[in-house]
Formats: sequence, C-alpha cells, structure tokens
Amino acid sequence: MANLNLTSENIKRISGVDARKCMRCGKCTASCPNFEDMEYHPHQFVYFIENGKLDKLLESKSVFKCLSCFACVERCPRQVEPAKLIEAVRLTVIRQQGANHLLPDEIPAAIDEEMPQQALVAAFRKFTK
Amino acid sequence: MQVENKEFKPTIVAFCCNWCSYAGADLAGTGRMQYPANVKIIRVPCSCRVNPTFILRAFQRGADGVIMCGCHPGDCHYTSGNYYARRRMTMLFDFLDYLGIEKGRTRVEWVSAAEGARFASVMNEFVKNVTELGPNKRITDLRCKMEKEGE
Amino acid sequence: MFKIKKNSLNKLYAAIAEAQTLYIPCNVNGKPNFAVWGEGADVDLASLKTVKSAKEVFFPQCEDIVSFKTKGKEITVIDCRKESEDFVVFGVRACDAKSFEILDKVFLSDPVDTFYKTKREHGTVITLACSRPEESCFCSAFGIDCAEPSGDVATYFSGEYLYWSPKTEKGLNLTNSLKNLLEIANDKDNLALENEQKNIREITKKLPLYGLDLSKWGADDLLEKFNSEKWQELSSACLGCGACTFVCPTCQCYDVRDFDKGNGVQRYRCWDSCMYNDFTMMAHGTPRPTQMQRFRQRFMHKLVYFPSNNGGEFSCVGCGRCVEKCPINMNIVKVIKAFGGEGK
Amino acid sequence: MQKIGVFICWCGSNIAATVDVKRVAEAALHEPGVVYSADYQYMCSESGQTLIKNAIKEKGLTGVVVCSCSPRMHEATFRKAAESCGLNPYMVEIANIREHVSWIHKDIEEATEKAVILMRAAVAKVNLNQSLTAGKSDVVKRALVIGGGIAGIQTAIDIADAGYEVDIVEKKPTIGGKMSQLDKTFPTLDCAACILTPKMVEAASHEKIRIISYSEVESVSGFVGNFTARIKKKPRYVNEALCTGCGICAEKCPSRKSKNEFNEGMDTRGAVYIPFAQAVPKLAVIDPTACIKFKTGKCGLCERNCTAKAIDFNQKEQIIEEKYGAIVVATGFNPIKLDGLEEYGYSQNADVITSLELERLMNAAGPTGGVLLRPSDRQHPHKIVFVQCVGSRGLRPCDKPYCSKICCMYTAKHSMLIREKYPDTEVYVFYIDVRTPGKNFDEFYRRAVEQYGVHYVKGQVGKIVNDGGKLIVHGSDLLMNEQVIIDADLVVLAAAIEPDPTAKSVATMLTASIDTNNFFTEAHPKLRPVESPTAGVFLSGVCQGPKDIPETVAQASAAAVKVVGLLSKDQLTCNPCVAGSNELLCNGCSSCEKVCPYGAISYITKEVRRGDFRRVAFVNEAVCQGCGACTVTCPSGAMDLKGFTNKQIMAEVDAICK
Amino acid sequence: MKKVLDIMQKRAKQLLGEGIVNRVIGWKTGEFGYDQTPAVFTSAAELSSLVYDSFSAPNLSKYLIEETKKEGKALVFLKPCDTYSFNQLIKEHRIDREKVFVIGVECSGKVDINSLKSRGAVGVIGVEDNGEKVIAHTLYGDMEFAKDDVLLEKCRSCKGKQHMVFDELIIVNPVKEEKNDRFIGVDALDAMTPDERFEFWRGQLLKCIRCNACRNVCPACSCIKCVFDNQNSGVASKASPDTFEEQMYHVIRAFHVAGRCTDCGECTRVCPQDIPLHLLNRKLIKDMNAFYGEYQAGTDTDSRAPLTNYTKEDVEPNVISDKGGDK
Repeated sequence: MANLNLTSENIKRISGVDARKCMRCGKCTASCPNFEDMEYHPHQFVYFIENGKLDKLLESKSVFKCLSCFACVERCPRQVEPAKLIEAVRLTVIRQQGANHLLPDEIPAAIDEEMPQQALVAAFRKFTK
Repeated sequence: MQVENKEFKPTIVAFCCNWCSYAGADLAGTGRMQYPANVKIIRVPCSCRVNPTFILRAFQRGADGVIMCGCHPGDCHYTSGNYYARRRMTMLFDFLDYLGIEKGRTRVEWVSAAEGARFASVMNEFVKNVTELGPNKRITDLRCKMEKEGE
Repeated sequence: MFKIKKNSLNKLYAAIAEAQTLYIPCNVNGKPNFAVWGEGADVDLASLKTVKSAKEVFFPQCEDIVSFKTKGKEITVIDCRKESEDFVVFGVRACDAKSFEILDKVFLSDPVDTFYKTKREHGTVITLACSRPEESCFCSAFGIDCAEPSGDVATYFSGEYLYWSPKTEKGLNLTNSLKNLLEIANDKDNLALENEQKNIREITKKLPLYGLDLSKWGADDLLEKFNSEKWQELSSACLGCGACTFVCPTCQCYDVRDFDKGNGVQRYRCWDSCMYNDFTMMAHGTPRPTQMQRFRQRFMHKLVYFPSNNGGEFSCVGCGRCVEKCPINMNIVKVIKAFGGEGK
Repeated sequence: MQKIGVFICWCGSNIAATVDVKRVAEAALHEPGVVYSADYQYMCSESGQTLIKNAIKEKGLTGVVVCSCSPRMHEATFRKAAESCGLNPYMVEIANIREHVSWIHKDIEEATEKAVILMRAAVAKVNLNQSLTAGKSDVVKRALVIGGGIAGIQTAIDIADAGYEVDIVEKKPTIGGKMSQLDKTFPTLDCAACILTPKMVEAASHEKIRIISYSEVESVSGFVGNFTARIKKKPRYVNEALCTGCGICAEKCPSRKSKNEFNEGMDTRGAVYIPFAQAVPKLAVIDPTACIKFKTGKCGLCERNCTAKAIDFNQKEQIIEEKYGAIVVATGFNPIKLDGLEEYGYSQNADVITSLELERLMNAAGPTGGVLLRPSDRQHPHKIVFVQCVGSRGLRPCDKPYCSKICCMYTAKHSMLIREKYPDTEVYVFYIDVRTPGKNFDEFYRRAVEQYGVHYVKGQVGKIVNDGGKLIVHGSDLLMNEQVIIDADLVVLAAAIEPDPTAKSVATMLTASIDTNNFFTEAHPKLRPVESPTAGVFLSGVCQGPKDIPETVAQASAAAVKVVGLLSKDQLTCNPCVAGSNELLCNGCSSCEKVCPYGAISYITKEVRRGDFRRVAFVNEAVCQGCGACTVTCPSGAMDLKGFTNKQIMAEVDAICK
Repeated sequence: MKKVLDIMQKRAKQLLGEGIVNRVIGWKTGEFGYDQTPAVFTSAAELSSLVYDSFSAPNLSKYLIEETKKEGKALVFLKPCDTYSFNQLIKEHRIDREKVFVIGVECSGKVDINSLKSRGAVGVIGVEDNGEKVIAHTLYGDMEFAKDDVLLEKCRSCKGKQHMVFDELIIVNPVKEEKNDRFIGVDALDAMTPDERFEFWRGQLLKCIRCNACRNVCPACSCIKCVFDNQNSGVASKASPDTFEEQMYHVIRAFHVAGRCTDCGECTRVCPQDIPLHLLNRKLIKDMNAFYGEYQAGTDTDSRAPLTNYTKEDVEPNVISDKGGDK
C-alpha cells in the first residue's frame, strides 16, 4: 500500500468521478439491491474516497459484491456515479494482485451452456484487466 | 521548465452588450473564473450597436481576433437588436471568409447575464483558437503592425 | 543606334535589373501596368497603354512624407525623405515621356519637390515608339511624334529587333553597361526603321482624332470660356469619380493625409482628383461646390490655366487614357470639340 | 482638449492585490488629455468620492475616468458625484479593472498591463465624450401587477394605499394564488385562509384597485413611466356585472367530471363552477371544454336556473388596453411535475402524493372535509413517510439544481399536524439536510422532533414499490449505515417548486431577463433585489426566487415602495444616450426606421441648407431607448448614438489594439 | 435596334411637344461609335443625337436623383436591369416618382468594348451589331466576334428581360428570357480554399486605384456624403497606401450596399482595372438568398431588405465556421 493518497487520486482519475459533488443524501445506498451483502455501501465508497480512506475499501470484499447494476448511478441526483468509483476501486485491487488474470483458455472448463454471455463479459470486466 | 518569453499572445477584442454579455463577463469575474488577459472587453448597449466597421477597425489596428457577444436570441433587452446583429455578423463573417480571411478570427456568442462560467470558457476557447491561427496577417494594416513591432 | 533580338529581351531586362530596379509594363492580374521586373514577370510591351501612366514611377500614388512617433505625451518627428536609388523605367511611350516634361514644370520649379526631384535624377527613361496607335490617341495634336519618342534612350520595334538609341548622357551610360548584349545597327537596319516610322506616321494621320484643333485653347479668352454655358451640359453626366485623373499622365494634384497608426502618425501624400467633391476642401467648405465647377476646373486647368502659366504648353499629352477609361465616356476631346475645336 | 482626471480604486485588496494601482496611476499621466491621476482604497466611499469632487473643482477637470469595479455597479455613483460639483455626469467613464481584471487574472504583471490598457481605452473614450442632457418624459400614474397571489395582492394593496391606481391581472378566475390552497402556515400554524381571505377582500374592495381576473397580459410596449399593455380577458360566459356568486348554477350543472383544480384534482367540479367559497371575485365561470351546452348545443340548465340572468354563452374574448407607469411581476410558482422522478412512483401510486395535495387533504374545505384519508381507499393512513428534496438540488434533467427553500418547514408542519391530530400515526421524514433559517423556524422543527416524536431519518429514498396496498419505501439511514425499508400507507413528496410557465413569455414581453431556471433576474442580487434590470419593471414573490410567505410579503411591499417612488414623480429623466441623426449626412432612405424596435424614428422634410429641402430622419428622444440598431443600418453614418458614438467606440478599439 | 431608336425619338419628341415632360434623359452619340454618354435632351433638335444600340450600357436611373429635384417632369429610358435600380431608389426616397416618365426599352444585351479590345480589336473606329455577330471596324482591318462572347459581364448574367417599373414600354422584338446562373463566379470562388481565395482577392484588389468610379456609378451608393469622404467617419481615405485599405474600402462598400444592391453590374463595367467587383456584391446576394430566402433589391418598392429584417429562426453565425475548410 505504497501511497494511499496517490491511489485515491488515481481512482478519481480513472473513474472520472468528482466525489465532491456528493451532497450526502444516501439515495445510492437506498437504491442498492445488494445492500445486505456489502460491508461498505455506495455512499461510503464516495465518502471514503473523497477523504482518501482507501485501506478499508481495498481490503473489503464489498468491491466484488457490487452488482454493477448502476442503480446508484441512475438515482444519484448529483451525478456522482458511485458504481464507477466502486469499479475503479475494484480495478485498483486487481491491479495490485499482480498477474493473476483469468485467461480465455481457462474459460471452456467453467462454461455452462445456460450461462448468459453477459455474465462472461461481466466476469472479464471484474476479474481481469 | 523554461517557458519561452516570445510566445504569441494574440490581441482579442470582445464586444459585449451591456445587458447580458457584459453582465455575464462581470459574473465570470465575481466567480473568479480565469480567462486570458488578452481579451479586452468593449461595452456597447446592444449587440446591434456593433458596426462591421468596428470589427474591421480592430483588425486594422492589430487585433488578432474579434468576438461579439450578445443576449441569447429572444432575450434582447431591446427585443430585437440581437436578431439584426445575428444577420449582420453572419453576413460579415461569411464575407470575410470569402475574401480568404481566416474565419477562426471572428466569432459570435450569445452569453446571458447568468452565464459567467460560459463566458470564461468561451473566451478560453476563442483565445486558444486564435493563438493556434497565429498573428493576423491577412486583414491588418501593416503600417500599424510595423509601428507595434518597432517598439 | 544599337539593336537586340526580340527573343533576347529577357536577358536585357535581367542585365538592367541586376544593377538597378527596372520598371516595365507587365500584365499583373490581367491588366498592363508598370511593375518592378523580376524573373518570370509577364512583360507586356505590346499593349499600347498601361492603365496607370508612367508618372507613377516618379510620382507614386501614395508616398510617405514624414512620420510622427508618440509615446505618452512626447512626439518624435521622423524624416521620411531619402535619396532615391538608381532605377530604370522601360517602355515609356512618347506621350508619357512628354508628360514628364510637364510634371517637371510643376515639381521642379520653385519650390522644388524633393521627393520628385530625387527620383527624376536617379531614374533613366527608356522610351518605346508606338507601332500601332489606337483610336483614342491624339498626341499629334500636342506635337508629339509617337514614332520618335524622347527619353534617355529611345527604342523601336521593327522586324525581329528592338532598336536602341541612346539620347542623353544617362542613356549612354546605361548603354555602355549593356554593351555585351547590344549589337550595333547597320544602315539596312536604319533604313528599315525609317520605313517603319513612316508607316506609323501614316497611320497616325488616319486616326479619328487626328487634327484635333486646339487653336481655340490656350491662355486667351479665359473668362469667356470660364463663363460658358456649355460646361453645364458637358458635365451633366459626370459621375465625379477620379478615373480620368488617376490614369492621366499629367495630373499632378495630391492631397496630404495623416494616418493614425496608434503609436504615431504617418503623414503621406496621395493623388487627388479635382473631380472629387472634397477637392481643396477648406475649413469654410469647398470653393467648387457643384460637379460642373469641378468638371470645368479639370479642363480649364489643362487647356487654359496651365498654358497661361507655362508659355502656352498644354497640360495634356493626348495619350487618350481618359477617353478609354471614363465610365460615361465624357472626355477632354469632347470638351475641346464642344468649344469649336472640331478635328480634321 | 479635455482635462481628464483618472482615479484608480484599490477596492481594498480586491483590485490592489492583483493590479499595481500606482503603476496604473502613473501610466495614466502619460495619456493625452490626462492632467491628474490618483489612487485610493475605496473610490466609492464618501471620502473617495470627495477625492474625485475636489479634483474636479481644483484641477478644473472636464472628464473623469474611474478605474474600479463594473460600471454596472458604481457608474451611477460616480456620475452623481461628478454632477454634484457641476461636471456633466456623462463625462465620467468607468474602466472595469475588478470583474474584468483583478478577479480573473492572477499574474500581477499581466493584470496591471491589462488594467493600463482598459484605462487607456476609457481615457480615449472620455476624450471624445460630450456633455449630454437628459430629456424628460411623463409618468402614467397607474401600476400593473401581473399575478394575483399573495405577492401580487400585497404589492397592489400597498401601492393603492399610497394613492395610486393599480390593476391586478390574474390568469385564473380568482385571485389568491397558491396560498389560498394551503391549510395552515408555519411556524405559527395559523390558518392560511384566515389571513389571506381578508387581504383578498381588501384588494377587491379597494377603490384604487381593479382586479382583472381570468385574463392574461398579451403584449407590453413602451418604456418606464409609459408602458402600454394589451390584456386579453378570457370569456367566463358569465356576466360579471350580474352574477351574484350564489352558486346555484354550479349545483345544477349536470357535468361532474372535471377535475377540481383547487383541490389539486382530488375531487371534481361542475362545468360551471366557483373556484372556492372565498374566491375573489366570487363569480361563476364556465369551462367550455366540459360544458354540455358547448359540446352538444343542448342543456343550458345553469342559464335556466340563474335568477340573475348572468349566464351568457355568447361572451367573447375582450382586449383591454391600458397605460401604466410601472409593472410588477408576481407570477409565482408551481410544484414541479414528478413524472420524471420515476423512483418515487408518483404517477403509478395514488397514495404517493405531493405536499400541496396533502394540504388539501388536511383542509376542511378539501376533498375529504379535513379528515386525513389516503386517496386510494379512503382509509386512515397509519404510517406516513415524507421525502424531502424531491426534485430539488439535483443535476439530472428532471431535477432543479436549487434548494426550494420552503419544503423543510412545511414538512415539519405537516408531520407535526398529523402527529397532533392522529397520534396513532407513525411519521418518518427522509431528509438530506434540515434547513431552518428564519425566526422561530428551528424551534418549530425541534418541536416536531422532540414534542411530536416525528422520526427524522438522515438519508434518501431510493425507490417506492406498491405491495398490495402498502407502499414499500426503500431508504437509507446514513447515520445507522443501514438500508431501511418502511411499509408505509402514505408517502408525501416535498416536490421542488419552479417558476410559473408564464414567466418566460412575460420576461420576453417586458424585455426583463430570467436566469437559467426561469427565475427573474434582479437588477442587483444584493442592492436592488426587487427591481428587474429593465427600468420600470419590478419583482414580487417567488418569480424572483424561492421564498416563504413572510419573505414574499416583505418583498411584495418592497416592490410596492419602489413603484410608489416611481409613480410619485411627475416626470422621469430619460436616458440621454439616445440616437441622433446628423441632418447634413442623412439621405432619408428609411433604413433606420425599419430596424427601430420602438418606432422612435420618423421622417420630416427640412431645409437642411438654404434652399435645400430634404427628407431627413428625426429621432423622438423620449421613445428611443438607445440600442443603436439604427446606427449600424445607416449607410451614410448620419445616425449615431450619444454616449456610444462611432468615434468613441473606435477610439476604444484603437486604444486596445495599439 | 434602329427601329426601337426611331420609336424612342418619335415618342420623346411627342412627349416634349405635348409638354408632358420638359426634358429627356438618354444616351448621346460619341466619337468612335461605342463611347456613348448619358445626356439630357431638352429639344426635338437635340434629340437627333439620341442613340440606343449595343453600347447604351450606362444605367440612367441614378441621374434621376438630381433630375427629380428640378422643376418639371423628366422622361427617362430604362433597360430592364435599370428598372431595378430605379425601384430601389424609389424605395429609399431618393427619387420623386411623380416627376419621372419611365419608358422601358427592350434590351438584348450590351457589348463590352474592352472585351473586343482584349480579343485583338485595336484601334476600333466603328462597331456593327447584327444581333448574332459583332463586327469591329478598326484601323488595322475588320474583326468579327460572336455577340455572346463579347457581352458585358452584367449582360452575360442578366437578371431578366422584364421591366420592373415603367409608364410605357417600347418593345419591337420581344427578347427571349435566357436562363443563366449569375452565381457561377461566386460558386467558383466559394469552391476554392481560403488561401486561394485570399490570393485571388489580394491580386485583384491590389490593382485598385481608388478612383471611386465603382462607388460613384453605383445606384445604391447615393449617400449625400460617403463615409469614405467624411473625415468624421473614421474610415475616410482617398487612396490605398496599404493592402488593408483596399480590403476595407471594398468590404465596407459591399456591406453598405448589401440588400440594396440591384446587381446592375455597373461597378464591374466601369472599373478601369477590370476588378470583378460584382463578385463581391453577388456573394452577399447569394448568401442572403441562401440564409434568409430569395430576395432581389429593386423588384418592388416596399419590401424589407434582409439586413433590415429578421426571423427568430435565422441561422446562427456559426454556419460559417461549421462550413468546413481550414483557416
């Protein structure tokens, strides 16, 4: 965890989100369908990142619990787009893990005839990069 | 990093109508929104007061770009001034283009009294465009230019 | 007498231009006018008349006189006068060559116009005899022989050659500097040239304006002419533009203007036209408020006032440019004729 | 040659921190015509002005340049100062070195250089300035108030009390506006009708007030002191002179399907109706879109039953044309449409209502007679959720970016009233911030929490779904860091308020400006809050920005004072910066006449020089507003604009470009 | 053409004789058969020098500004294109219509003497026009040209053969309307790159000698005092000491006559340096047509010109920047 401040800036940059626009209404969290499973909730992601408190987020499983359903993005009245921030944190976590990418070769074993294509695409987005 | 001193700083004349655009420029000031100091504003009662001669005069005397700002169409304090200005400037600027003068040196923008931020961003963009075009050579009086450079 | 092959003329121009500026009629954007010769110039010695006359070389349309530089409340005066460099003007027709004499009377008499004088001193005039006079020409009425022009060097086209005849010391000097390009003309050449000149003089006699009678003009009957009712009718169509004046080789009026450069003032003179309604405008207004008066001024000056001040010499050389360029075809010939100067 | 004094204001550190004022003052001395220059901390202050005045007197100045803030701020101040010591006020020009220099540039070198150039342009202009004398125009002693809500009523009464005639134009059949729909008012909880209706009656019975109801202003021409308005009076199909407001017609009307606007469409009314019991004027009105007679040609029950013979199916639209000296805009507001905010399901669920609907549901004259019943099944709701900031403070297209200001307080009022009347009801309020600046406001909110036990939840509602009669409200409780789900019986949304849709057309008509949210712009946000930038046009109430009732009334009275101040003058000084034609140059070609928006130019035949009779343009200086359209269209340059002459503007151009 | 002239002379004499008019404005013969001068004729005797042929090009309408200030009524002969100018002057209140008797005369296009000369006809002493061919008699022999090749520019881009205003018409052989696109020249310039356009205009305007012939002949330039002659206008100048002044003069002039120019083509006809000045005015006409709807000044006496009119839906000035093409 070299420099949390730097990482925090990086997250803001790659997500393109300006966390300062948040007015703390909590509508994102109110809209979150996976609230129960998440240790940290969308509004907390916004607040933590704004204040550079990244360590907890990086350690939490919450980043992978986010469904990327974008309900929070849709509902946010201030156009803060929390899901994009969560995505950026997730990316940071993955990048720090090193080269443990999911390779396309590994897919056939796991594939299920019934599995929707979108799930595969989502998996790539979440776990590789 | 050493910034070169000799970088080209264009002279920009902005004609602003008193009721909307000048107030918009004031609001940009009140909001501390930065735009280059090359832009000098001349206050006119209405965009329809801007005579094409003034624009030519500015170019003659060494302006590198001229921008005219007025109230948004429909919002003119004098009800119809900017509609006339719109036609005049469309014709003038197309005519200058016809003579081969770079059209990036002329511009019309509608800026309301509430659009301080837009005023600043318009000016930033215009200055950037004119800077890219470089010094005005095609429609300037060389006698004035020589005098300036002789300084 | 020397000669040079027509197809070697470019070498001649180049040789002259190497040492000094060469003004020569060129086609620039579709019109023949005197221009500075340079490699690739479209020299046009075939056109009889340049739009603007050769006087522009000595008396340019615009000329800086003095400039003032201001800094705050301080003013510095900058003298714009400078000695002219040597130059050559080539292809001047007999009428234009004559016009220099008329301009000299104005600009070189006291007080001397130094701007003009220095150019006259440094300029070498190479004239060119006319080979195909046109209908608007009436130089013969002023005693000009278009087949035998004056100048420092006179040149003539005949056959394959341009003949070259130095007439003054300046002309000789120039000729000497071009020796290696010029051949010496022989008797056969001289004979051919004389024939050519005879032909030209014959054509001149067939011109519609040949024999234009100027006997009614001159210093006499000034008031009678001035008060004539004919002026009203003659001037009724005049637009008051300056086309006749600006193409005229003898018009010498100029206006002095100031141009505000922002950090100073450039004072320059530029040709003026007595046809303009602000000509000789003074604080109280203009002395010639109607177009008739201005119209009359132009012709009275050329045909009455100038001769009465200059020993009968008219301030017109019959080049016919005004005849060709007037938008409404009113001209000095029609004026001369209206007062009884019927030709032929 | 002018003798010009240049005065550079520091504006404290506002200018002096970025612009080297000493250097500007020094540079000024080198400009042609300048004989004196000085700098001072606050030029606009008393002592700053004295500095200018003394210089004018002692140095015999003929022109003044003040380098300071925007001319829109203090031009008038300095002109007045000059005038007080005998200098023509139009010999004063301002170089704007605050808004256009010090506030936008950081580099001192750059800013100072620009300030010098702007000073130079102003000096160049003053060198060509000429003394201007203003003409006079008569003031019509009558005011027009557009909008008959509490703002319009209060303004009208105050103007009328000062002795001037006032017309109120109201587009609805009755005056009263939104306040007439309210039940109780915060923070005193007195009944809205009890305090509003006497005002309505007072306005109606005031001898100086004329109420032109069911009418709209169609066009306005003219200028301050002398406006002419065309007012379109819609047909009521009821003779106003004869109708007694007895209401028999409304009772007999067989058409019952029209939504009752007064009750926010929660019950119905007849095609002929009186908007509400205390309506002023209390007159029936026929809605031709619902009336059977209009649709089928048959019926006429109301006509037969009207003892006053007031029904008139043939009534036509009427145009009233009237002259006014001043115009007050009081066009008010509406709650926004909530269709775009789908998360709340307002249009899907009858039991998701707006606060204004709740007002009607709690009002004794409302659709439920004052008993709180939820709209879907007319049952008592036991769990009520209030949501604040609905559509306010958002950046989505369906949102408004501003705070609607009144919602926090009325939500507290509602929750308190419900808890008081129905103590078995649980009340939740979702809030982002509770904003209660105002006298007794926070105390009021604390009472709701402390005394009445209203549950205030810090967080927002993400969605509302209908589950068999229950409204499942998904919200967040940020302080608990929990997602809360409440099965509510009724959800009340504090919808944002927005200017009435007529504001835009009224603004265009009056050439007054509106901001990006369609609120009217004030002449100065702090110092001239009740005036529009257009002379003679004043602002009253929410049309200028969100306000509660006491603020509205205060502003309404303030606007009235401004109007009275204007109408108390017999004549107004005109703007002397008007067009003028140089007869010696005028061709009489009629180009200028065509572009003049005010019809200020006419043509006369005049002996311009002896014996030279010509058709030349003539400018009516009282009518000309000085836009300058004519000056540019004039081919010969005969037409020029005083104060902004061709030469002056070119001198400025030259100074900037050199 | 001879027949038309006969009728013109007969009718003019008649109207003079009846006292309906007290003078006639027409064209007078010149020295070489092509150099006609506009003239005022006051008697039947004088009318013998009235001429109307392929060189009666000067537009007579502008003379009426001064003529209608005088006593009595004037008879004027107007070609179809001249009637546009006449109407425009009426619109601008520069002519008193009551004092003019307008006789419209047929026109099949006027010949450009400069065009003959540039095609080698040196020393022209007479010209014949048989409708198809133009024969120039010169000192050095006769030359024959197809008439279409030697028409004036303004006739090659003729607006139409209809008279917009007249009291009487003299038409012996009705002239067929020919479709021509007068904007071809403008289109060609529009199609160039801005650099090419700049070079073109710099070359052309460089020739300008500021003789003011274009301005003084222009029926739209009827100002009592032109801004270029007015020391107080800020643009006054008598010569073009700098390339800017050349641009300035022609831009301002084109702009001042925008919406008022009747496209009579006189500016190009009279320019001693053959600058195609009509390309400036016609560009503005083309633009106004494209942006604000077809409009031709001089077709009537009461319509509003595009620059003294507007609609709320007008194009925005950025149509120019969006048009493409760098610089």
